Amino acid sequence: MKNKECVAMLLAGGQGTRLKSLTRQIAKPAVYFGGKYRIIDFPLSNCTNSGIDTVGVLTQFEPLVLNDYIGIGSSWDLDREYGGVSVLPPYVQYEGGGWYSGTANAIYQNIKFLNQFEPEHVLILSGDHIYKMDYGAIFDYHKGSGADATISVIEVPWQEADRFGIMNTDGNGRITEFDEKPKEPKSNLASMGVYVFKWDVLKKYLIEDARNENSSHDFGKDIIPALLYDYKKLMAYTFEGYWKDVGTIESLWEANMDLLEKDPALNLNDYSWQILSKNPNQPPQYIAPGATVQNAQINEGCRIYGTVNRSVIFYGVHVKQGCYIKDSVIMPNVQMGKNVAIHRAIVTEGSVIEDGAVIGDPSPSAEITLVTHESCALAANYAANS
Amino acid sequence: MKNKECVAMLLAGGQGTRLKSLTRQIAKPAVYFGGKYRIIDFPLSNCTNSGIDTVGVLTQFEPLVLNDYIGIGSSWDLDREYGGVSVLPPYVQYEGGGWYSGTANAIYQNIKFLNQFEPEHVLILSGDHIYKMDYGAIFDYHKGSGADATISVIEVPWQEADRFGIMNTDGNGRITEFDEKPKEPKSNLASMGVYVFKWDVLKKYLIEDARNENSSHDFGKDIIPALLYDYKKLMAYTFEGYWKDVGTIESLWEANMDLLEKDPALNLNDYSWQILSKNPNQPPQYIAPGATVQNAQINEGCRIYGTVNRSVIFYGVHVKQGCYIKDSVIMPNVQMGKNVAIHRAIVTEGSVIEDGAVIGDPSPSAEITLVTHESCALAANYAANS
Amino acid sequence: MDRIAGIINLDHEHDVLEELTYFRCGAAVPFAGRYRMIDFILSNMTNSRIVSVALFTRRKYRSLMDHLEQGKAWDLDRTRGGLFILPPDWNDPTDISRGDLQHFHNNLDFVHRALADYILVTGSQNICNIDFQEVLAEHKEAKADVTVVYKKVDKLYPEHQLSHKLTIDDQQRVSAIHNERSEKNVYMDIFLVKKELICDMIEDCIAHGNAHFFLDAIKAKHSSLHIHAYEYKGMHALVNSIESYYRNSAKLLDADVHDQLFKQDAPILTKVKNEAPSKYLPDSHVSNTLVANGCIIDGHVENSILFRGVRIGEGAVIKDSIIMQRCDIARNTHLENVILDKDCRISEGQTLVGATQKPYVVPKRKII
Amino acid sequence: MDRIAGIINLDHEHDVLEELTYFRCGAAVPFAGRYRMIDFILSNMTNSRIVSVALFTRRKYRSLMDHLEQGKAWDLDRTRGGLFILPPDWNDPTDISRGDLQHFHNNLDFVHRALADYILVTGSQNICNIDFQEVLAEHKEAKADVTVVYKKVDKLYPEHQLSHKLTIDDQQRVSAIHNERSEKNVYMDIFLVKKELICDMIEDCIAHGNAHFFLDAIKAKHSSLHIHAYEYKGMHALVNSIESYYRNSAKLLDADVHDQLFKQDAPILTKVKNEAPSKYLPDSHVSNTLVANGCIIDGHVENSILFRGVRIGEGAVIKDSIIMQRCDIARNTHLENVILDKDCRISEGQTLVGATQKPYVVPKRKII
Repeated sequence: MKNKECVAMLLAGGQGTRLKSLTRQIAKPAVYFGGKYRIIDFPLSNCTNSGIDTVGVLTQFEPLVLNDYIGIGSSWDLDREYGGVSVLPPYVQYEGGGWYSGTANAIYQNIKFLNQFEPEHVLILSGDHIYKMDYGAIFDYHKGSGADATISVIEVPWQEADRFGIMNTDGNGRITEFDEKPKEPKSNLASMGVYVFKWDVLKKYLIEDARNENSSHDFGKDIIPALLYDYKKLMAYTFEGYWKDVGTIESLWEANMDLLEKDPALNLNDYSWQILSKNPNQPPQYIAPGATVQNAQINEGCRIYGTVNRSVIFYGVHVKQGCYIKDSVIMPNVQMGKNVAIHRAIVTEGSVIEDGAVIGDPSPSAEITLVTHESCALAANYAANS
Repeated sequence: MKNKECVAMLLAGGQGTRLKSLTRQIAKPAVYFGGKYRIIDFPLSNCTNSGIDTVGVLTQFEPLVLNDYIGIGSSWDLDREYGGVSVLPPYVQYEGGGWYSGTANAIYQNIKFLNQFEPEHVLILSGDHIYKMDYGAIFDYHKGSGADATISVIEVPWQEADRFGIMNTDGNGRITEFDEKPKEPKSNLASMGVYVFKWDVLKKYLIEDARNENSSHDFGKDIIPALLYDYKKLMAYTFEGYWKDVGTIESLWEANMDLLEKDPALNLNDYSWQILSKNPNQPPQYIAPGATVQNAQINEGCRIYGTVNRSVIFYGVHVKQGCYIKDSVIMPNVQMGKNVAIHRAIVTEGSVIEDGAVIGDPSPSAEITLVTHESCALAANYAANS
Repeated sequence: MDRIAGIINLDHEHDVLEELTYFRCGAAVPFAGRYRMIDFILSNMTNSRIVSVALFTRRKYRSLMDHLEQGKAWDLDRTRGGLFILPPDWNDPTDISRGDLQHFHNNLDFVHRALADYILVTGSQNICNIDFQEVLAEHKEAKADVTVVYKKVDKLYPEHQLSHKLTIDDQQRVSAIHNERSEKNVYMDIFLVKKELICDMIEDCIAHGNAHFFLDAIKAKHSSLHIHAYEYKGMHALVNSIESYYRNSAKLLDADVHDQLFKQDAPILTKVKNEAPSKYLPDSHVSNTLVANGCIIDGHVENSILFRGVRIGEGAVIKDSIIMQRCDIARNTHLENVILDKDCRISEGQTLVGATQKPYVVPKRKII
Repeated sequence: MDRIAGIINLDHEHDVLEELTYFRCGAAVPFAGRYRMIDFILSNMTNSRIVSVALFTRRKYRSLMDHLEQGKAWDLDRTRGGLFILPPDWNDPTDISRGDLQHFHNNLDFVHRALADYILVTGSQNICNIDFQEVLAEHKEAKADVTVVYKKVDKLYPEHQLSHKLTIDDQQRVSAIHNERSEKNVYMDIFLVKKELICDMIEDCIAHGNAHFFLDAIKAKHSSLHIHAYEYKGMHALVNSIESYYRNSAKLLDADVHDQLFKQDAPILTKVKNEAPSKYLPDSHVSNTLVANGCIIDGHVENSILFRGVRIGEGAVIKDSIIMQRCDIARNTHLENVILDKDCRISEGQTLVGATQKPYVVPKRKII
C-alpha cells in the first residue's frame, strides 16, 4: 500500500480544568455540544470531509469514554483497514517512556506511529474548538507555498487579541514573529491550534526538543519559536468562518445558544459538510399535546410535555408536565421530575432533578449554573435536611 | 443493546524474556508461528470460533506492533460496533493509576472497561500458548456446575508436572488445592492459564487484592489461592488436544516442526476451526524449475529456487539458487543471498543473510540458532574484518 | 447455547402500498419517522443474538440494498455469518423448483452453512418487538416440530383478512390453520424450526412440485406435525395497505404503544444518517407529533409524523399527516390527512386535504 | 488534489469462458492462483486512491457479489463513497434508454454524487497493473477531452481481434478508432473523462437513442473530441476466451511477467480466505508452479497453477494445468493440459489429457 500523504494528529489529552466538573470524568474533547455532538466530532468530521483518513487521537487522562465513543471509527467512516482512527495513550517503551509532558512531547512519543505511514506532512489539531474547516485548503496552501510549517490563523477583535497566541506576518503571509498573549499586539491574527508541518522537519525539531531539559515540550511555546529562530519558512493561512474555543462554561453555553439563531453562523444542516457523530439509536422525539417548544434544538429520543424555550436538549431527556426550560443546555439522559424550572444552566449527562426543583438565575448578567450528578445529590441532601 | 454474557480478557503484556531478542521489539503474543501466524492469532481465533465477540487485549510493553497488527480486528471478524477487540494499555486515571503490576492488577485496572458490558462471566486468557479450544465448552461446563471459577487443565506427563501450576481435585472435578511447580506433585493436571470467573465474584477479589500491599497481584499466586481459602467453588475443566507453551526458543522451534508431521496434532487445514490471521496480500508462492521442496510449510509471496527440507517459511522469503534450508524456521521478508546453508535455526523477520553464509549446527543435540537483524550485522562485520 | 439463523422471505409481499411501492418493495417503505419496515424484524433478530440472516427478495430491491448496506447498522457486516441479500440469480437448467421454493432451494447452502441449530423464517409486514430466544425456549419446552408466532388481536381490521389464522388448543398446540374472518389469533408470518427438519421439508416440497413453503410444508401438513403456537403480547401492527399504514402510524403517537415498540434494551436499529437535532423556530407550534432529526420547523404541526430533514415553512399548517424524508413545505400551505413520500416539494399557499379513511398520497420527488 | 471516481462496466463482457462462465460472469472467473478477474482493475483503482467505484452488471452477478462483499478487501466498504454494485432494478416506465446507456442513465446519481472531478470507465478483461493518477496527469497535461488507455502489443493474438485499435499521431492524439487486424495499439477498455463532460455525453446519447456509450459517444465523435492516448507499458493480458485464459495464465510462471503484475507498492488485493500455508509432503516434487495457500501436495506438479486448498495425492502427476480452489486430486492420477474449476474431485487412477491449444476444461463441482 502506498504511503499516506498526510496524517492528522489530534491533541485530546488535556483535562480542561476550566470546564470544572464537566471534565472530571471525561477528556475535554468528549464534552457534549449542540444537542447531539461531542467536541471531538468537529475535528474528526473535518478530517473525513477533507479526505484525510488517518488520524491519531492523543489522549492521556481517562481515555475510556473517548475510546468507547470513537470505537473503531465507523461513525466518521474512519474504520479503515490501513490508517483510520487510532486512540494513542502513552505506553511503556523498552527504553523508558511515560506520560505525555506537553503537546510536542505527545507527538514525539508517537514518532513510531507516524513513521508507519511515511507521511509527507502532518496536520496537528487540537480537540477543543467548534468549527467547520476544509483542511484540504490549508494543505494545498502549505504545499503551494513550500512552507516548512503552516499555521491556521483567524482574525479576532483587536481588543481581545491579548488573550491569544498572535502571529505577526510580512506582506506575503510569512510569519515573522509569534507572541503568546501579547500585551500590545502587533496583529490580530490568532493561532487556531491547527498546524501543518513537513514531517521530516517536524521530526527533527521534536527530537531536538525532547533532548532539551529546559523545554516545556509545547508547540506554541517551544517548537514554533525554535523554527522561527532557525528562519524556517512558516506561513500563516487565514481561516474565515465560525470558530469558537469552548474552554469555559460560559463559552460552551454561548456556543450552544449561537445555534439557535435563525441563520446560525455554524450551519449544522449543511449536507455538503455534515458533522458526523455516533448515533445513539433513539426513536423520533415526541412533542406531546400541550407542550410548547420554541426557539429550541432537540434530539431524537426526547419527550416534551412541558415548555422549552431557547434551549438545546440532547437525546433521552423527558421534559415532563409543568416543566419550564429556558436559556439552557440539557445533556443526554437527564432525568427530570415534574414542574421543574431551569434558567441559564448547563445540566450534565444523567443528572437527576427532583419534582419542583428551581435551577439557575434568569438574570442576563448572572453566571451560568452548572448542574452535575454531584450537585444534584447535594441539593437533594440539602432539601431533605432543611 | 443487551449486555454481553461473556467477555474475554487476553493477557498480552509480558516481555517474554525467555524468547531472547525475538521479543526485544515486540510483545510476546506478536511472535511469529507456523509460516503465517502470530501467537495471538490462536486465542483470538478461538474466541471468534467460540462465538465470543468482545475481547480486551491487555498490553504493556511496546504495544505498537500489536496495535498495528490487530487494527480494528477485522481479520478475526471482531470489528464490531459494540464489543469487538480493544487493545488496553495502562492509562492515567484522575486519581492515580499506572503500569500493570501483575496479571490480576491488569484486569483490576480495567474494571471500568469490563463494567461497560455488564458481563455475567469473564474469560481470562494468556497470550503465549498454541492451541485450538472451544471456549464455549468450558463456559457451558462452568455455568452447568454453578462454579465461581473454572480453570482449564491439561494432563501433562507426571515427570514434567513439577514445571507447571498443578490443580488437585476431588472426585467431582472440584479444585481442592493449587500447587505452583510442586516438587512432589499430587496430580498431573496442569493449569493452562485459561480461567472463567463469575464477574461479580472476580471483581470483589480483584478489589480486595488491589488493597493488599503484600500481594504480587497475580492470578495464579494471589487470586486463585484467595478464592480457595474462602471455600469458593473452583472447578477444573479438562481439555484434551494439542496445547503448547512456546515460551522458549526450543519450544517455539519444536512447535513449528510439529506442524510438518504427516498428520499433525495441530491441524491448520480444518475448515471448521480456522485460525484467522492478518492477510499480507501476497501473490501465490512460486516454486522454480530445479527447486526441491520437501516436508515443508511455505506461505504465499515466497519464491523458491533452492532446496527446502523440513522447514517452515513465512511470506516474502526468496530462497535463491544454491540455498539449502533444513530443520529451520524462516520468518517474514528475510533477505537471503545465494548459496546460503541454514540448519536448525530460527531466522527472524527482515534479517539479511549474505551470499554463501553458513548458519546453525546440524547436530541433533545442538542448540537452536537464533538469527536476528543484529546478529546478521555482527556476522557481516566480523567477515569484513577477518 | 443454541443458535438461530434467520430468513426474511419477501417473496409473498406484493407491492401493495400503492404510490409508496412504485419504486421500492414493501420492506423498504419508510415507517415511524426514521425507519424502514424491514428495520423492525431485522432489529428483533439482532437483539435476539441472531448473527446470520438471509433475505429472499425478487423485485425492486435496489433501495432495500442501499438501505441495508452489508447489515452494518445491525452489526451484521460479518465475514462469518452476517447478512446475505439474495436476489434471484439462478442459472441451473436442471432446477425444477417453483414459487418461494426457488429461493429456499437455490439458497440451501445458506441453511447448511449457517452456524445454527434452528432456522427462523419471517416476513417484514408484522411490526413488533419480540425476543426470539423466548420463542426458542418455548419451542424446546414444548418439544414441537414447528413453532409459529401469533398475535391475539383485540379487534379485526381489514389488513388481518389476508393473514392466516390459527385455531389453538389449551396446550398451545395448533389444531388448524385457516383464513376465517372472525378468528382473532393472527399468524404473524414467523415460524421457527430445527435446521435438519427444514432441510427435509424443502427437499420434500421440491420433490412434490410445491410452490409455497408455508402452505405446502406447514399448513397442509399441520396434522402430522407438532405445531406449537407462541403468543406475542406486545405492540403489533400489520402493514399491508395504505390504509393500515396510515392508521398504524397514527397509533405510534400514543405513548404506551410507542414504549412497547421502542425499548431501551431492545432498540430498533436503522441506517445512520447524520442529521443535526431538529430545530424549532421561535414561532413554531408543534403538538402530538413525532419528529425525527434534521427538521427545521417554522409552522404549525399536529397529530403528525415528520421524517428526517423536513422543512416546514412559516405559517404552514400540517395536521394528521406523514411527511417523509427531506420534504420541503413552503410557507402558508395547508396539509391534512396527507402522506408525502421522500423529497416532495409543496410550494407556497398550496392546500392538500385527504380523507381520514383514504389519505392523500403524493409519490416520491413530486413538486406540487 | 483532483479526485477520480471509477465505473466498471461489465455490460459488454459476454460469458465467453465456456464452462468457467456457466454459473458466473467473466469478471468473477478465478485467475492467477488466488484472484478473480475483477480484482486486478479494482486493485488498480484502490492503489490509485480512487474511493468511489460503481459496478454495472446485468447477469450472473451472485458470485461476484459474494466475492466483493461491500468492497472490504479494497478498503471500499465506506459510508461516503465506496463500492456500489449496481445490477439492473429499474422501474421507471418513462425510461427510454437502451443498451449500456440504461446503466449510465439509471445510475447517473452515482456520477453526480461522487466526490470526484473525473470519471474513469473500465471493463474487467484487461489484466494489468496501472496507476490511474499518472493517466490523469497526462490527461491534464494534454488538455484532452477524453483519455483512452492502450497497450502496444508485440504480437497480435486471437483475443485482440475483438478489441478496438487506435491510430495515434505523434502528439499521442487518437486520429482513428477501428478494428483493423494488423494494428498493434490495442485499446484496453479504459477511458478517463471530466465529470461534467460525461454527464453531457450520457444525456446526448439518450436523446439520440444510442445503446453503446463507447461506440456512440467516443468512437463516433472522435473527430470532434480531443482524444488523448495514454500508453500503458507494463504486463498486459487480455482474457476473453478459454484459449487466452490458459495461455496468459501460463505467462505468469515467468518471473519477469509476474513481477510486473504483482508489485509491493501496488499490490493486487482480493477477498481474504484463511488458508494455512501450503504443505509439501516428504515425497512431493514441484517445479515451475504457482501455489496458493492451503494446498497439501504429495505428488508431482510442474508448469501449473494451484489455487487455494488443493489436495494432490501421492503419485499423482500434474502438468501444464490450472487447478482451482479446493479441488481434490486422488492418488496416481495423471492430468495434462487441464483446467479444473472449483471443487472438482478426480478419483484414483484417472487420466485426463487436453491439447495445448485447447485445454480440457472440467466445470465446477464435477466428480470424475
